[in-house]
Amino acid sequence: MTETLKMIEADGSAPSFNGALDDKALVYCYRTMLMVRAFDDICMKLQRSGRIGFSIPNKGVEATQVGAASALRSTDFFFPSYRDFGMALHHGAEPVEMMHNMFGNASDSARGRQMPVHFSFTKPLRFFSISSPIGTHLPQAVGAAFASQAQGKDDVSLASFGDGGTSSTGFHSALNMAGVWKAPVIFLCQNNGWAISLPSSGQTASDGYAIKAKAYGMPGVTVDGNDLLAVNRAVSEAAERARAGEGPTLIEAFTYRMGGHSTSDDPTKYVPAEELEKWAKKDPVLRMQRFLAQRGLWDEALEETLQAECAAEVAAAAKEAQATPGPTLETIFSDVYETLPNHLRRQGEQAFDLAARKGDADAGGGAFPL
Amino acid sequence: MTETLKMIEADGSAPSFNGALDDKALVYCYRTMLMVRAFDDICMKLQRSGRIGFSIPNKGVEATQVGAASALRSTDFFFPSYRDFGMALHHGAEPVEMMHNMFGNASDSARGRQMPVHFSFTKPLRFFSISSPIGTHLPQAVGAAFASQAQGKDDVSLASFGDGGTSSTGFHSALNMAGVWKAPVIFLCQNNGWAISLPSSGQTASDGYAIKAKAYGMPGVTVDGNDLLAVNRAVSEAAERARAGEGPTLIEAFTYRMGGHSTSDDPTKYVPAEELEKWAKKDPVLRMQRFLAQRGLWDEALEETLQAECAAEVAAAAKEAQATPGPTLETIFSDVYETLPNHLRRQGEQAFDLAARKGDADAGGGAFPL
Amino acid sequence: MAILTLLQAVNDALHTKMRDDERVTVFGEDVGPKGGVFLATEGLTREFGERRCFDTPLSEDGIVGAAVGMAVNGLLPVCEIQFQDFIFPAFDQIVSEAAKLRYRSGGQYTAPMVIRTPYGGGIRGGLYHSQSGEAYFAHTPGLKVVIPSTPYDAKGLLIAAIEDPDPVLFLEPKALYRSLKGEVPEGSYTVDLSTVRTAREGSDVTVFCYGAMVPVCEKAAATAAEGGIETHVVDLRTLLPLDEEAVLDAAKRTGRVVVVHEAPRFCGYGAEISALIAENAIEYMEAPVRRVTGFDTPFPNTLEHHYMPDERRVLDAIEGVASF
Amino acid sequence: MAILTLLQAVNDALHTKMRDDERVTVFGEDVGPKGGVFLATEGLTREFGERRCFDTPLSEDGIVGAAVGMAVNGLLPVCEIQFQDFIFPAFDQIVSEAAKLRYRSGGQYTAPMVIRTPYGGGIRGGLYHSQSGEAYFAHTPGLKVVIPSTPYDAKGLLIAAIEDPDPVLFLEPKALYRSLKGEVPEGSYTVDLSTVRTAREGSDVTVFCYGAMVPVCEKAAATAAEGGIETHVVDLRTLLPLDEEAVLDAAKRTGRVVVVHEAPRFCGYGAEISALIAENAIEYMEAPVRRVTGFDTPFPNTLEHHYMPDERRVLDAIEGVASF
Ligand SMILES: Cc1ncc(C[n+]2csc(CCOP(=O)(O)OP(=O)(O)O)c2C)c(N)n1
Ligand SMILES: Cc1ncc(C[n+]2csc(CCOP(=O)(O)OP(=O)(O)O)c2C)c(N)n1
Ligand SMILES: [Mg+2]
Ligand SMILES: [Mg+2]
Repeated sequence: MTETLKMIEADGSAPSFNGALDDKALVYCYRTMLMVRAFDDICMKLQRSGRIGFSIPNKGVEATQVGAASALRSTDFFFPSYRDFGMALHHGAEPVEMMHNMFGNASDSARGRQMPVHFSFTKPLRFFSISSPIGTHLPQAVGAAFASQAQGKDDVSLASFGDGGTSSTGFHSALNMAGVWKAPVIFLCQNNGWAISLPSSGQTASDGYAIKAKAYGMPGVTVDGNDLLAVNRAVSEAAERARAGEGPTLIEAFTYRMGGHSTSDDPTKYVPAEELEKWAKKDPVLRMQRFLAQRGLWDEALEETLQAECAAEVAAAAKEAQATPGPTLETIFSDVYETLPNHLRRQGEQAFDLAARKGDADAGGGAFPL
Repeated sequence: MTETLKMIEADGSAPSFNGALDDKALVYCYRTMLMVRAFDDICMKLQRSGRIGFSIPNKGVEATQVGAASALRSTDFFFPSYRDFGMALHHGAEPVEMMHNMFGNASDSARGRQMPVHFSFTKPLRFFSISSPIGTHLPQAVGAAFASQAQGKDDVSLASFGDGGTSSTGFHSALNMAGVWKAPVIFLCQNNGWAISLPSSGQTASDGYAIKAKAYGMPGVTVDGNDLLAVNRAVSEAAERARAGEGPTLIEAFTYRMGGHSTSDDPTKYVPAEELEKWAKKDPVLRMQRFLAQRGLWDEALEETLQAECAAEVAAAAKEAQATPGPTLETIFSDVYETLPNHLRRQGEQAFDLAARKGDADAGGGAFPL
Repeated sequence: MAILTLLQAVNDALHTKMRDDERVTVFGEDVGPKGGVFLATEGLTREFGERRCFDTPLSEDGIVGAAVGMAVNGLLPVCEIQFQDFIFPAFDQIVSEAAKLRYRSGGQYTAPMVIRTPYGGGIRGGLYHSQSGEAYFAHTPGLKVVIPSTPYDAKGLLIAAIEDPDPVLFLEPKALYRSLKGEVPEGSYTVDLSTVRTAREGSDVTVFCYGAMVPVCEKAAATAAEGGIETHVVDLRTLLPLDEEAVLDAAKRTGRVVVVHEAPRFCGYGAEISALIAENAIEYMEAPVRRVTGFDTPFPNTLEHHYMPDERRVLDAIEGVASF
Repeated sequence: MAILTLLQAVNDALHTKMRDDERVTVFGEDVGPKGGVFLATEGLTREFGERRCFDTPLSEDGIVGAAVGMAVNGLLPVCEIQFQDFIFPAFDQIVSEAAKLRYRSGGQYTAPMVIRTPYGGGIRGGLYHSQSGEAYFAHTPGLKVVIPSTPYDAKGLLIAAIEDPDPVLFLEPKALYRSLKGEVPEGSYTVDLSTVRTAREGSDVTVFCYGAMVPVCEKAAATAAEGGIETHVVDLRTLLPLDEEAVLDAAKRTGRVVVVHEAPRFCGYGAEISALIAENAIEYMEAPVRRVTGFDTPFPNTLEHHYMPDERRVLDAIEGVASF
């Protein structure tokens, strides 16, 4: 395995930190991590109580998400995985908008069409619509990066994916093309130890994941994914190279999924307890907290304030989302094409008609309104 | 690029040759190379004169094919590309059987269903049915290798493909799984400089192709593909490792396609003349000839005999194949499933009926015989 | 006889065939120690060891490609695609390779293999955990496409699929995995591929359906009967090759036909049923051939119950053709 | 007006749109200096430079995936898949991504892009250079599927496809590339997507067809006319979304329908046409709705002329329904 970039020691000291993030930014990063955790927590509760159907926990991987986001601009193009909403929060996405997605309601930007955790934002950042198939967003990130460059912009694309994602078709197509095109794209592999129940050692026989960069003629970097400063530095350097026209980079962030794959998964069936304990000691939030404390930027009071703020914000978001009605019947038929084709109009009208005749469906104003 | 294994010098000397192939085997290899060339030549002529529709020339890559074949047993499982029939010839496939395929006639093992050059043999060697989509045979080779091992056999699979093939989906899936499974498979990448009109430098940004092995945790070897002994050695070593349970190997054979991609292609449109000249000097057949001459195994008389033998054999094969009638109508409907389903039986009957009523098709005995 | 869920019947079939025939090899994502995300392969690694039931890297192309290679070299692979929605990276291996191998090699090489995968809606899975892609595969000569709708059939058809000399796509209606129970004999038995099942006899209207739509249609038929309409419900179960004679007989029997599936309508499997009738039995038809299907949109999440045909919609169509 | 082949019309459309709109970006395997294996992109790299027309590595998944990314970020990608037979590695990107992006993001992200690819038989291409996969794509909501059959339409439809806000699969009948010539206006013009074209007027029998089958059906219609049967030939040309009203009108006009395509019959596109009629116009039908199609087998090589519907087969069907 290539050498691992690490900046924050277990005690919180970070001798090699060069001030790339100022004090305000550092605290803001920490706040985003807490916000991710708060959002996660409330979603777990909402799921357990049957208010939402599904969620995907982020515990353990917050430093990678937030570290990467903190290295990029909101004009850069984020191609996230389902475990990356911290990136959106960091650039100002509203928890309430995310909650609308978790509830799949009428205010959800995707009109409740997607499963929970499949977010999509065009502002305040370009956070590409998440889809469930693994790896498909990687070649898309390359195309978007190519397009930025072709239009003379210096925006980069970030493609974020898991250790499992490296085995997908999209990984190979994307890295190969990005290499040939010298596209301004950053491939962030979050090796969080697992792909559902498959340990990352069973995913590939290669010596780590960063080394896969060699197959595509690009630099490969391994970074301690539980170390926000290290991730920030690796992504910043990759972004600089990309903006300078020097092409793509593959970054492996070595981290750990501290919960189940999703709320549908029971990890106790296959995750060794010792392994979990070992990683619990490396908790990325605690690590960042210690670093901030060492710099005099953190104390219990701050912690309480931040926690309270985050908890209040996500609770308010959940409350609002829960009170928002579900999507109307017409949303089944819209957004398939820009213009509603006749056959879909007819299908919609029939659905409305049936609802009017036989009930059991919200027919809105009665006429199919599209 | 990794260091290139080379054994035969330009003058024909091969100081590192250890006698892995005995004299008879060496001459036999040379003969296969001549046979490949003879088969190629006659196919080009048959195509130009409109007797067959298509062919794929092998000029320039004979040493790679034959060198690889000479390192393996006929019980090993060959997963070839369309440019690999020299492997079959080397293990005793009959030119006439190949010619039946070139003509797509009734004696073709595939009943004229495939395009020319898409061979398939189950004896005297296991030469897997070639299909046109690039790269699909790679994961199949891994599965077959897994199966050999699971059944306690020490046969290996050879998957052969081009530089273009490394960009395919199958390449990635296959090498990754083979690495994880430690499957007894040899990946032979024939880097012949081109993928139709794309130079191999445009196919990937990696430093050569052998280095891609690192992405999959297997050894990668670069070998002079115009040097039969070197290819034989590289493949022999990989086969030994595979049989010993040590897993897969990726071999890059660095060679050159000295003709067009196929008879449909005009390479003068995109191949620089200097490049072709440079490689013409490295002609693999001449190289082998010089080596044999140095060992006292070759003289003009032998050359004449072999050339005459090969030419006669392929000419006879072409004559026989040309005289063989085309496949009968029923071959459209057979071999879709082991048992003909009713809907296909009906479609066949209708085709026979129409042919009987309106002519213009060979209806055989009149009744649909399947 | 044991009373099993459809999921248990699948699991039972795998156990049974793995005991019978050591060539049977099960693999896919999370099918090993975890037993599959739906637990269809639970217990197999424990009983048969890692060589015969194991996890793979996240590569559907690799899974199906390797299955083809195993099949041509003496094993009987039964691979799992975690959700049918994720089968598309393997589309090339299925459509170009498995399905065409026998033909293109003149029978020299064949691919006796099974691809199992849960399909369909009903679990709030949204666009990518709910799709019904049977039409993509039923349009592919060389493949067989099977969808069980009862525990008995699930076991018998899966065993038949494993024993079949050609590649079989075995689509499991995930909505019925746990909701449906039924009698399942112990030991090995098969249900012939290319046969339909009459789920209910009736003389007024014929309904063709499969998978998770079968219980929906049965319910609609029961309600219709209260209103005096006797509905004949046919579970197609082997979509390719289809028992076309049986379909035409059932259609002619009533002259009034409704075809039901979850997948989008346009170019869906139901179109083939309508087309068969329009070509071979149109003179028997006393009403338009109606389709009740998913809409021609991607599969939505919150409103999936509006998207999937329900008793209400099927009944409306039955009444419609009955009174035409 | 210039007289161009269908191939030249495609090339002309690309030149025209690339001149008009610098966002248009053409790429694929061998489309650059070589100009594509059929020469559809000839001259583009020369005129517009390597940034706007270029070769890619051998990766259909990468080509289509990158096209989606370009489309969401300001370009108008027009990528080529060398043969439709090789589109399957990109199936996931097309079906799961391009087609569903607008829906799943509530219109926040869209993929205005074109995938051009030659399809169909007639060049002795065997299993893998001859396929007609339109039904796989026409079953995919969110996609548009277009097949021209004349040089005029080829240019006008391709320009419309490039200007369309949604992803369009543009299938080019390779059998007609050079065999068919026709008048093609200079400069930019569009042919509306979702419209059919009446290729011949007639009152006895209606034939629905598209792509390379159109001239075959026209010939059969001409021969039928000699025997006193007047055939109405409809070139469907935009398979999805389909102008269903026009199809039903044309079917009702004669009450006798033949549907023709090269692809295998089972679950082929023709089934949808039959199903539409069986559902909405069955009472107008005076004969069975017949399909003349490729057989339900892979595409053979030597016998391709027996596999593809020819004048003989179409005529037989026309006569069959006319005399029913
Ligand atoms: C193509 C595809 N195959 C299978 C799945 C089912 N699946 C969802 S997540 C997952 C594991 C992903 O692991 P990894 O990439 O490491 O990401 P992580 O969940 O660890 O963040 C699998 C197999 C899928 N979504 N897409
Ligand atoms: C999946 C796929 N895409 C495209 C093609 C068309 N095609 C045939 S050969 C070829 C180039 C192959 O190059 P390479 O792998 O280097 O093999 P070579 O012909 O040089 O031996 C291409 C693009 C194909 N057959 N399959
Ligand atoms: Mg992971
Ligand atoms: Mg090559």
